[in-house]
Amino acid sequence: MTAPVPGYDCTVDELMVVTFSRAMSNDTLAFNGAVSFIPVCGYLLARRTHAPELVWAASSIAIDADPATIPESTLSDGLWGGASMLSNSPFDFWTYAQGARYNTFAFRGAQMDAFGNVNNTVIGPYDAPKVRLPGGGGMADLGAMIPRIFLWSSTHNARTFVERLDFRSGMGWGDGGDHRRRLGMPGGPQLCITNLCVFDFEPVTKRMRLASLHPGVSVEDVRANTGFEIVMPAGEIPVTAAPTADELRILRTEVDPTNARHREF
Amino acid sequence: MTAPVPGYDCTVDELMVVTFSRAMSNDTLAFNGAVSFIPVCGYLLARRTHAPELVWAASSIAIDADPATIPESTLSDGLWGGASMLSNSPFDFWTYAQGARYNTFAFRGAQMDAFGNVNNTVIGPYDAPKVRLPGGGGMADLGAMIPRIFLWSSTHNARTFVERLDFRSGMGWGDGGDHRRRLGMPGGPQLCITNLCVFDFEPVTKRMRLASLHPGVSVEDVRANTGFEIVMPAGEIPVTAAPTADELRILRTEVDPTNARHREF
Amino acid sequence: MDKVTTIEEAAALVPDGATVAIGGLSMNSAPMAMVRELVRQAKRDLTVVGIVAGMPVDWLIAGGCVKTVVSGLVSFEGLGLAPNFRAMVQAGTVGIEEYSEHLLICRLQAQAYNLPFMPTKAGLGTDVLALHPDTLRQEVDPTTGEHYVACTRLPVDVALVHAHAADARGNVRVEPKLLWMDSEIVNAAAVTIATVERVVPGREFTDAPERTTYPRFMIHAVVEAPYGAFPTSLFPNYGHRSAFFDDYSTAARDPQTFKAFFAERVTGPPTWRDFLDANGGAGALLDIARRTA
Amino acid sequence: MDKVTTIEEAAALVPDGATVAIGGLSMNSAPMAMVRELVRQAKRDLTVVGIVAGMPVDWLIAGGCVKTVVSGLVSFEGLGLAPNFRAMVQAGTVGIEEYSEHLLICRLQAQAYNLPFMPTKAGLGTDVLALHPDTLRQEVDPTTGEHYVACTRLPVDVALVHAHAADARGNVRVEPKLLWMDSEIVNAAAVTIATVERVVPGREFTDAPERTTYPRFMIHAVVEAPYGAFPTSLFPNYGHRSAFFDDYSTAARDPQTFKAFFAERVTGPPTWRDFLDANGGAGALLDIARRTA
Repeated sequence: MTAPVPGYDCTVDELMVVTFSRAMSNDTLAFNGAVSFIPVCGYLLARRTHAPELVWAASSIAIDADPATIPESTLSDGLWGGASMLSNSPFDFWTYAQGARYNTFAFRGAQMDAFGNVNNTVIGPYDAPKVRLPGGGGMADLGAMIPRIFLWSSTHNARTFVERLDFRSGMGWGDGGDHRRRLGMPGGPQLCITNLCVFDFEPVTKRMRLASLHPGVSVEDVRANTGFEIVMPAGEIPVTAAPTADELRILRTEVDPTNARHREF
Repeated sequence: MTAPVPGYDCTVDELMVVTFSRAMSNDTLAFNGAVSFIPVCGYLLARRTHAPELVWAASSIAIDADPATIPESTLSDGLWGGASMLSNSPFDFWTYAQGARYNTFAFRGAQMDAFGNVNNTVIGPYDAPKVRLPGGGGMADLGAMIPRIFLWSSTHNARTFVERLDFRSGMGWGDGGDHRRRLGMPGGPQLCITNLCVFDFEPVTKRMRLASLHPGVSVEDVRANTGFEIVMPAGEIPVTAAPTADELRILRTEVDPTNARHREF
Repeated sequence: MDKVTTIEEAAALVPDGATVAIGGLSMNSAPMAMVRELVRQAKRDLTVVGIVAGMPVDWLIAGGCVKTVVSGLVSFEGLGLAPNFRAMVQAGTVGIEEYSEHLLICRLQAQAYNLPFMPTKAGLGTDVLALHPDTLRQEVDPTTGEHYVACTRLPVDVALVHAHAADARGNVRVEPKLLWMDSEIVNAAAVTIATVERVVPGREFTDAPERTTYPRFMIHAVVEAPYGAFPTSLFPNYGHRSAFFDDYSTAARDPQTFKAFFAERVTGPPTWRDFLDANGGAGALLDIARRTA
Repeated sequence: MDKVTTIEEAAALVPDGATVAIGGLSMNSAPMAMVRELVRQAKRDLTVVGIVAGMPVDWLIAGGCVKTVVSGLVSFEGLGLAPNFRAMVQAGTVGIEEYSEHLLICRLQAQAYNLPFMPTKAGLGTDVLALHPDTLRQEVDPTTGEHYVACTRLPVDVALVHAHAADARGNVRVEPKLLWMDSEIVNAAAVTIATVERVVPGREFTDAPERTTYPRFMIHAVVEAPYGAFPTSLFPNYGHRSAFFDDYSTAARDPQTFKAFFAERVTGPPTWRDFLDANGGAGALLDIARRTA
């Protein structure tokens, strides 16, 4: 089970979903890959609250899906109920992705760095790995193609948030600054939502900047669990806003009544 | 109506269809474009005689179609009856064409030259045309992609068979010799079947060479109706072989009972 | 968001001077009702993209709407040449940028995929390449020595397609499946207007989501236009109307005769229903009806 | 020409050392019956291409069949890492050429389209490009200054796909439509072997030709293998079998336990029917059955 948030009537997974959801809007056109319970819940919640026009392609396939429950795989057809289009991967999906018709994608990595780059390939040297991970999948593709990238992590610690990735599987802001623009990529990472806090990205350097702290978490907690130096905003650091009772009710009873999102914890 | 062939129990359109048909085989994978009655009849006849495994995609769409009759447009769905697959143009067709999975295509032009290049774009200068023709369509594409190209013409005269095209819409053997190979193109034109004769292509220069004369046609007739110098084969020039009674019966009663092929004359 | 609108309002989305791409292929599936409305609204200076086109391009030229045609082929196939296309190009009144089918497809794909170019072997060795030094580059692959043509982006302002059904949100279905190259223009276009035989409840899409052709976010306006491809065909519903092509070509032999024909049979009828009645009415619709596939 | 054959004869079309591409994606639509037969026939030194793969790659590695894996991702998703893939790559026994999904798709397309390369923006700025100096080139478009990656051809000897139905001539249907990227490997392969849930009369194809996915000339052998994707899913017929993934991952914690498990549950059963019975039998099939879409 996931931890309760002190002073809020919710758990940390719920706070993460709601925070993710609020970053979505009516012009969000999103899709999801494997093991993406937090974003999937976020898209569904946003659509049932403030963003009814939001487009979400379940598993990158099932556009406007409205599943009764969320299955154990977010690439499973169990997620596709109620869709108005089953698109396909070779033509539909890769056309809409390359052309940035889809504008929103979320990924997490076994390692993430200050610029929102991710590693899901290998821990240790590529040719002599300490741990061989599944691989980057579509991260190297979608990181380059999609303008609004969101990152999340349910394991905010110094092994995940590292100064230097062992392998860059997916491009966030790259080396920072105008690196994406120089390569001709649109947009870049917008937020990184973790079990401790929310980062946005400092506009010039494109390094992670503390945007809000979850209740009960201190700046020192975040520093101690982050392997790179964090940019601090001017002024006071806000507390991550509380979910409303409506958001929690809809998340718990309509979006994810079987708590599939706990699989990420 | 088309002319009877002296000494044969058929007309010249029938002789052309049968000659075309005999150049097909069980490993022919063909498709057709607009106003292609002679090749369409040829594919259907071959499949009903010596090449039952031949693949033909009607209008480039309907694979293994077996139409009861041939409609007034060879791009019409009236040609698609009995197909085992309706492929589509954007993905299926252009994949099979680019990869030369389809190996056979036939085209004709308002002008053709000695190397089997064709013009269907313009008579006169491109920018100040004497006659603006429909355009090359897919000729520039398929001429480059498909290894076995067949040409035909029902108007064998010196205005059609010219020394120099006003515009090269489609590539045959190009400038001759190894031009196609230098550009990385497979195969090239195999035969040109006209209302007077059959040409093949001299193996080194790739110029049209007289392969057979239809009954009643002399070498001088062909020369007088051809605007370029024709390569003459060693030895005697054969007469184009006669259709069998079976071929004619099948063509007339099964393949094209409504004489759609006469639209080319 | 309800995207269903009138044909007049949808046509108003096309500004003078726009690059407009027309769906369908040759005698099939062209968005004729919408093309007629563009003529009625007297659009001017359009750049018209039609991969393999015929009647819609000829109507737009006859209506004085066209600056340049970008196409692989414009004709009525065995029913003749497209007369206004031929005459106006020969007169130098309308420009023609001739590409081949696949060169155009690759330019549209470069646009759709946000790439500087798409490679193809199409066009090598032909005179087409020399027409377009700014948009087609013949190159040699440094590793293999192979020749190819780099086809640059072709941005499209508005794509016009005709299909079988749509819902109010803009999901569109081509039945039984997409056959022609309409998806290439839709994917390259900033705005797509779909005319459809029927506007249907969204439930028809959620009941068979595998049959949806374009998702709602690719479609900007939906107009119900039954028989909206007439006089071209719409597989499997109806065939093309040969008599219209014949009458049109015959009238085009004389400019005055054609002017009267075009006013009476094409632009004059106030509504699309009136247009169908002016071109054979119920009898014509019965004549072209196909047994369903 | 009758292309229907036994699974044993079809698997014999795969020589040792071949490049074999595997259809499906992650937990879905993998040709598991055919993969099992490759293990049973003790294929060796295969280069295995799986765009986004899991269990089939792990079986082939467990069977000692694999020299190199060419892939974007190999895992069991939320059900864990692919244990033999992980262990053998960490041990250096099996090679891994990691690409991304789209870089692999583009290499397959270059092969299918007979082009020296396909361009994409995928991979820019990542460490993936440096792994493949011979097959991926980062280039700059001379006109626009845009960066792109030129993905060279990836020739495939044999593609293995699982689908819903085929006829004896080799026409194949994925129902209700193709969703995953199997067409990319079929189009790039010299030979394609299709296992199908049912071999049906050709009439089922001519009655609904718009539903055919692969034409007969793209398919070289057809094998009837009901539930042939088990333990992965086949939409909309059946879901994946979680219990198999769990049992497999649990057994893999100990090499001896896994060896016994793999013999008993995967390679040992003489026929595919025996395999299904060894993995839950009728009860398992009922558990994974989906209401049809």
